[in-house]
Amino acid sequence: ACGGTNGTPLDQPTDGAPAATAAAGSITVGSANFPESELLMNIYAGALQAKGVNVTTRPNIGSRETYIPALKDGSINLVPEYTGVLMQYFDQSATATAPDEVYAALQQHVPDGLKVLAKAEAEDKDSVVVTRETATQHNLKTIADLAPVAGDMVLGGPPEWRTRETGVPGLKRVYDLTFKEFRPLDTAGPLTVQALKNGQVQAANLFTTDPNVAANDFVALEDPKSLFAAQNIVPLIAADAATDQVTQTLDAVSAALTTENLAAAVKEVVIDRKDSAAVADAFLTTHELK
Amino acid sequence: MTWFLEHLDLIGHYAWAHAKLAVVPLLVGLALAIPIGWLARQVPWLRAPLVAGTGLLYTLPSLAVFILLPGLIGTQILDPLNVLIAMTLYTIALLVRTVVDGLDAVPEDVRLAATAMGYRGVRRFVAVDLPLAVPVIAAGVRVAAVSNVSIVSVAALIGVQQLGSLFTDGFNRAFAAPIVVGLVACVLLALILDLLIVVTSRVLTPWTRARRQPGRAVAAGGAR
Amino acid sequence: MIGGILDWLTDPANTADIVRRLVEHLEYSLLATLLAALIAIPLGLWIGHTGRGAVFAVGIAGAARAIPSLGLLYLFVVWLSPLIGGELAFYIPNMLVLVVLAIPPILSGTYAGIEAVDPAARDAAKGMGMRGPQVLAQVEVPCALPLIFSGLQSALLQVIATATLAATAGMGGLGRFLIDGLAIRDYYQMAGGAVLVALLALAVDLLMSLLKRAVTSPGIGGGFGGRGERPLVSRHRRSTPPAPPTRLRPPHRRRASDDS
Amino acid sequence: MITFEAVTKRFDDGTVAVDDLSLVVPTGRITVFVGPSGCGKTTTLRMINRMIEPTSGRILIDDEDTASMDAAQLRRNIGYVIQHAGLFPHRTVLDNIATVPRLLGTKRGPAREQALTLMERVGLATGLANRYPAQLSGGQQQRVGVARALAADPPIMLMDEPFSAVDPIVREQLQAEFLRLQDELGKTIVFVTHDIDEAVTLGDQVAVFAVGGVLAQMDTPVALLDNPTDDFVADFVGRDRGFRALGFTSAHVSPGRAPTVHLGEVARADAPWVVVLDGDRPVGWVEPHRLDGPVTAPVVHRGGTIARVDGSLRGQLDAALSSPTLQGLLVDEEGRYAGVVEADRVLAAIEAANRGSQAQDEARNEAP
Amino acid sequence: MITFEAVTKRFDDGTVAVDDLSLVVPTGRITVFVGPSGCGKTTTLRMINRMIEPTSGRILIDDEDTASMDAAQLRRNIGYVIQHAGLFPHRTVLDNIATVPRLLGTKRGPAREQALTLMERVGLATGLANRYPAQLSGGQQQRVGVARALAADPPIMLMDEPFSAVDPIVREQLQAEFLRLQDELGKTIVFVTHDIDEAVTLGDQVAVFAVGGVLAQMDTPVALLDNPTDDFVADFVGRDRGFRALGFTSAHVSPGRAPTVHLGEVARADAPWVVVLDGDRPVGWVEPHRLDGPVTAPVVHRGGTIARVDGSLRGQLDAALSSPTLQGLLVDEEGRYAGVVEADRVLAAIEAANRGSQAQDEARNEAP
Ligand SMILES: Nc1ncnc2c1ncn2[C@@H]1O[C@H](COP(=O)(O)OP(=O)(O)OP(=O)(O)O)[C@@H](O)[C@H]1O
Ligand SMILES: Nc1ncnc2c1ncn2[C@@H]1O[C@H](COP(=O)(O)OP(=O)(O)OP(=O)(O)O)[C@@H](O)[C@H]1O
Ligand SMILES: [Mg+2]
Ligand SMILES: [Mg+2]
Repeated sequence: ACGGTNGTPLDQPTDGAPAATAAAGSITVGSANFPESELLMNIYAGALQAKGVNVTTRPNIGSRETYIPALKDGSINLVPEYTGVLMQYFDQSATATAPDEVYAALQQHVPDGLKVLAKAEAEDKDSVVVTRETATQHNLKTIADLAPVAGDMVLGGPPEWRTRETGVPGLKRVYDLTFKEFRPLDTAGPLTVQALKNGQVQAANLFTTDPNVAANDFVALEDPKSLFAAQNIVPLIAADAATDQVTQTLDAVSAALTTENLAAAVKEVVIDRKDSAAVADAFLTTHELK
Repeated sequence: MTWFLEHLDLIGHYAWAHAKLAVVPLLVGLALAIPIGWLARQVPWLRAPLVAGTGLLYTLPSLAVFILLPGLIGTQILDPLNVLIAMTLYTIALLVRTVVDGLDAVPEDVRLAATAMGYRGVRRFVAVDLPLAVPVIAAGVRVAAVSNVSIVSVAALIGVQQLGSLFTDGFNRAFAAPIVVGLVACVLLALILDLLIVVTSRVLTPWTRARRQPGRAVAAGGAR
Repeated sequence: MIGGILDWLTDPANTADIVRRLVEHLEYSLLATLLAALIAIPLGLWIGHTGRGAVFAVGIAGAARAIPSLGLLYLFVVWLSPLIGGELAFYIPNMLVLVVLAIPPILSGTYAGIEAVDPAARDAAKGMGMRGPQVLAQVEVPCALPLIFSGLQSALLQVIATATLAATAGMGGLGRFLIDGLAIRDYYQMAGGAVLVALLALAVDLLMSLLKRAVTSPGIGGGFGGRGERPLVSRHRRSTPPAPPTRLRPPHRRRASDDS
Repeated sequence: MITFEAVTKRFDDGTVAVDDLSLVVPTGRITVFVGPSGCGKTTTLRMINRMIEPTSGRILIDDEDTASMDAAQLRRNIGYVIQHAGLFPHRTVLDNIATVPRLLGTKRGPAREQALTLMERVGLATGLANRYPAQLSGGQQQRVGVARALAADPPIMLMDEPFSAVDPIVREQLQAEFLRLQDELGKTIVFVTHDIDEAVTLGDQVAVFAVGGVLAQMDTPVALLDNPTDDFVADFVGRDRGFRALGFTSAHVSPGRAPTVHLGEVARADAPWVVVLDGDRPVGWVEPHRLDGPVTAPVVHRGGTIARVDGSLRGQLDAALSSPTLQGLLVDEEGRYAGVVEADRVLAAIEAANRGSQAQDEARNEAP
Repeated sequence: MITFEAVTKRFDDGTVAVDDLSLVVPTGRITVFVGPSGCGKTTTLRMINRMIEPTSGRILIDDEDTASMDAAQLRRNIGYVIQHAGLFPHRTVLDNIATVPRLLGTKRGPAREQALTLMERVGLATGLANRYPAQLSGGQQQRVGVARALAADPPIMLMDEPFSAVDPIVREQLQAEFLRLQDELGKTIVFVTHDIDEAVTLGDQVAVFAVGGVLAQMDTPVALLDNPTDDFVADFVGRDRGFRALGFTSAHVSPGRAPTVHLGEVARADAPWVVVLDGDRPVGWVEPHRLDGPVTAPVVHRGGTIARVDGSLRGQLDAALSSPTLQGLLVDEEGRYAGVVEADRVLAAIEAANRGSQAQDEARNEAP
């Protein structure tokens, strides 16, 4: 939750009503409660601000189940999202997995008043991760390999995984995995990393861009049945906030985002502990978005 | 330390936001607790429910209150008003009891003397009861202020920005520096508030410091 | 809203979970309060009895109250969890936070209780040849029990309300319902969890009150009203109470929690 | 004039604190209510300013029923002083005293000036004006209490054990000042005490209450001591009442003469006891035959109390009894030596006084 | 015997509470410390059981320096009673009293039995045994305090204004009981009060302290009233001391006769005043010439106090003075009517007593 010294205004409304609707040239960008989302929020915010839009940020709102209603009731107008999970959020039965199919399905299911803009090439998928030791011991490469051992394993993940399609229920349906227990932790944050290291959980949900995976020599299991659909970064925006200028700006950002440059930026924030806003700013400068 | 120095601006903004979220409800809560406390003393059968009932409010987890409030009162989900209202409720929860205790502590013979002199109703309350209850009420307000500073930080979990945001930020990155800074800032803020309240209450109650001139003998001698 | 909460609370599918979380919650709360009492009561007794270190104790207790539990919890998780490992990695930080939370009320309750003992009784005890520890054990502690208990009670209530935070650090307890409910925006689960916390606090408060009454001498406090000159047997109600204490002690009342 | 007409007070819990009380409190006089604890003195007093409402009966002030007046207005016109003074701890002495005038609408400035005058009147140094009550001694607090009650110059003053919280010496001072003040002001005063000594010292008339709120006797102090109506009252006015009653009879003895000596001089050796004077004031007695040289302070026998030549028989008898020669030392108003009086002469005066009062009694009894 | 040898106490803040005090408290007697507030009475008392340590000087108990004893042991052998009794609110009356025996190792059962005996001894109904202090009246609490201090049968008792918190009537009772108890027990008692009346009533000897912790005079009560050494003491023992001093002289008057009548009978009409008897007890006087029929209670003149025929001159003089005839009513130990005494006969007895004591003085003075 670090606003930068430039780019991201800090006059976060604590004493008045938030911008209820995006008045011309003003927009509130929110983020979920993990660093990558916040970074993307800062990137969006910085880019928009460079174009003269009056931007307010609302980092760390929580999970999708919280910020989507916030988007609907006008507390925020824009939030960075992931195509796959968002599609499943709006349509439990969605089955598309390939990036473009997912994006198309998503566009179809986005409720009235909201819309998604152009997706980025950059992807950050959910993944099921185990320690190198566990992987070697049980010879695990894919999620499917977990089937014989899942009954002895505790799965760790964000609380919403207990009920979310791309969580415990999906793992059961798609891979027929029944874990001994599901342990709610945080959204791919330090608790999850820590719990995995400690052996409190044997498998956990982390993101593919998470620098901790490499840092701790974890193994991200492959997802052959594409439970976790394509997860391209995409701006989810309130329809009335999506002016041409905003749309063009965000499209430009999406065009610049790749999995690699996003992962590198996230690493700078999480591992090198740079400020999210500063990293966003550098990203925008590098890609000539400001 | 370097992190601290590099983020002075941010910390300042957070501290200000935090202070507002803690202090505004404190004042509003106090303003509401005084009439409620008065009522609790005035109507004997209301006393137990009011004191115990408001006390029970306090055991409601703040996170739940922050989130459930919009559903109950129809505010927007991320509206800081939710936090302000929740904090006001907590303040009332603490202060009603204090106000009642403070009014209880007003010496009966003073109250009596006031009545006998022809004070009545609200005027007596304002001129006699309330000022005399100030020391006890101030003690309660100190507790409430410190407690508010602490509780407000929980609002970071629902994205309301204040010093508590340093906790979530640090935690998300397993980064101790912001957390430590946040903790220190919270404690300092609490101490400053505490000091302000102490000073205010001292200014309001000059008589509590007025003690007999040294020795009983002097005072007794003065009587002759 | 109420109906939804009731449904959630009474749904048989949730029963096992609710019981488990309740038990966990109680376990955290009782253990933390016990640990805090082991530290704070002896310290409070010593301070109250000797009169030494009172300023220090009041200062520490005040400062400790100002520390937000959420931040402290996160700090402990970030600092300590990597050093501990195993199941305790989250347990210990949680416990530490709750202990830090519980110490101030117990400490000040104990200290104030001892300090409030009628100086005449203490004087009489000394005058009849009791030595320091005897005065403490036979007079000061029994007389201070109501306030010591109030301290414990208030600590326990704060801890119960605050133990919900354990869930944000990967532990169980009733806070799970809040955090999990929040994550999936299940208001009924959240509200149900909050109600459970309040009910637990209420029940524990009641139990503690009963326990307090059971262990304190009927001669003290509530029983017969004030002490001293007034013959209470004669039911002669005087209209003027005794002169108020000249020094107003900060009120010593229940404070349920700093955080929740 | 305050009139109680068959007033009864029964509290909610059934306690009858005052039972069918009828009495008249005369204007401009001090009426003292006295009686054992719980006999309803305070309740009776408070019914006057309607801090307590009677269950039945009427209370009239100058023939107007108090029940028909506005309670707060009524109270503003009645001064009320209680045991611990009931001062407002949060106001300075001056503001305490100015309370009722301010309530009645007097401006701050004049109210304070008036308060200053009152401070002097009740014997308080004006230097204390800006102190808080906690900074005063008990006696000073009581004086503030009295001043505060006097501030609106109310015709009626109610005083509920106002002097009972101070020590005996200060108490005597306060009583003396109170009487002096009343001489000046002539208020209608109802004074509650449970001390019979205080009652007979202060009261123009004394009402003795028995437990249960019953008026046992109402009379002048002399009559009360002389002739209690029943055992309860007799018991209550207590032992020493013969002696105490002498306090109300002035002496008509002419001082006798005794040999004197001044401090520093040598006493005549022909008398067994000689009065020692310091200037014109008597100090005590010496026995010349035991002395070698001049009279010095340490050898003086100080057993004797000293009485006013125009004082009460009580003082003179005590002076005589406490003197080694059974001769009491007498002084004039300025404290100058006036002579001596023998115990038997005081006794004769007492007898004479007794006869006189009986003759009066007789006259009174035979008149109708 | 408790001996103070040049004892001084200077508190940390520089207050000298006791200044170079030397005095002897005799064994088996009551020694009263009296003096104005803040004169160091309490400090002196508390130095005896070492609740306060002297700055300089020594305090010896039976010639053993207290400084060399173990403080707690010392205290267990000294009973200590304080103003508000200082009872333990959490213990029943019985357990309060049993405290010291329990400390000394007595088993619970015997300690309680002994406590019950003590309760009776100090005049407490044993039915109160299981009450808590808060359920007792002030007077009862004081009795418990005394019983508790007596429990270990300590040879020495220290009592610091033990009766000052109760009202005057209860106080007189407590004093009487206390004297009766002391007659039985013969403890060495140091008793602090600021009430000179209490001091002369209770003390075998009275030590008057002046502010600054200086011993102004130490003497028997009679000597103190008769002959205060200086103005401070004279002032302190106060007015009425002539009368008060009579309290120490027993009467040697033989009762005179007066006409009597029983309640319900018709009085002889030839006397102006007739003594009214109720059975064998005197009630008061009537004037037969004012009565039409038999004597009934309401017509009796009760002005007179009643004195014991073997009582003090004070009682007899008061009886005489308070009687309408200046004849005091006398009764024997059982309260039966014994005769009357005229005021002048009491006066003569006083004179005789005075001469006697002067003769004694003389004898004492000439002896060496
Ligand atoms: N509010 C009340 N409710 C019930 N009983 C009361 C109340 N106030 C006084 N009493 C009772 O009425 C009786 C008279 O009380 P009151 O205070 O008038 O006595 P008092 O003569 O002033 O006694 P004291 O000398 O102790 O002041 C007592 O028995 C008392 O207990
Ligand atoms: N602990 C103390 N420190 C400083 N001064 C003290 C202390 N205790 C007593 N004094 C002072 O010593 C003097 C004597 O006090 P002490 O209590 O012995 O008086 P007292 O004669 O018992 O008075 P009282 O009749 O009011 O009880 C007083 O001036 C008092 O203020
Ligand atoms: Mg009264
Ligand atoms: Mg004392």
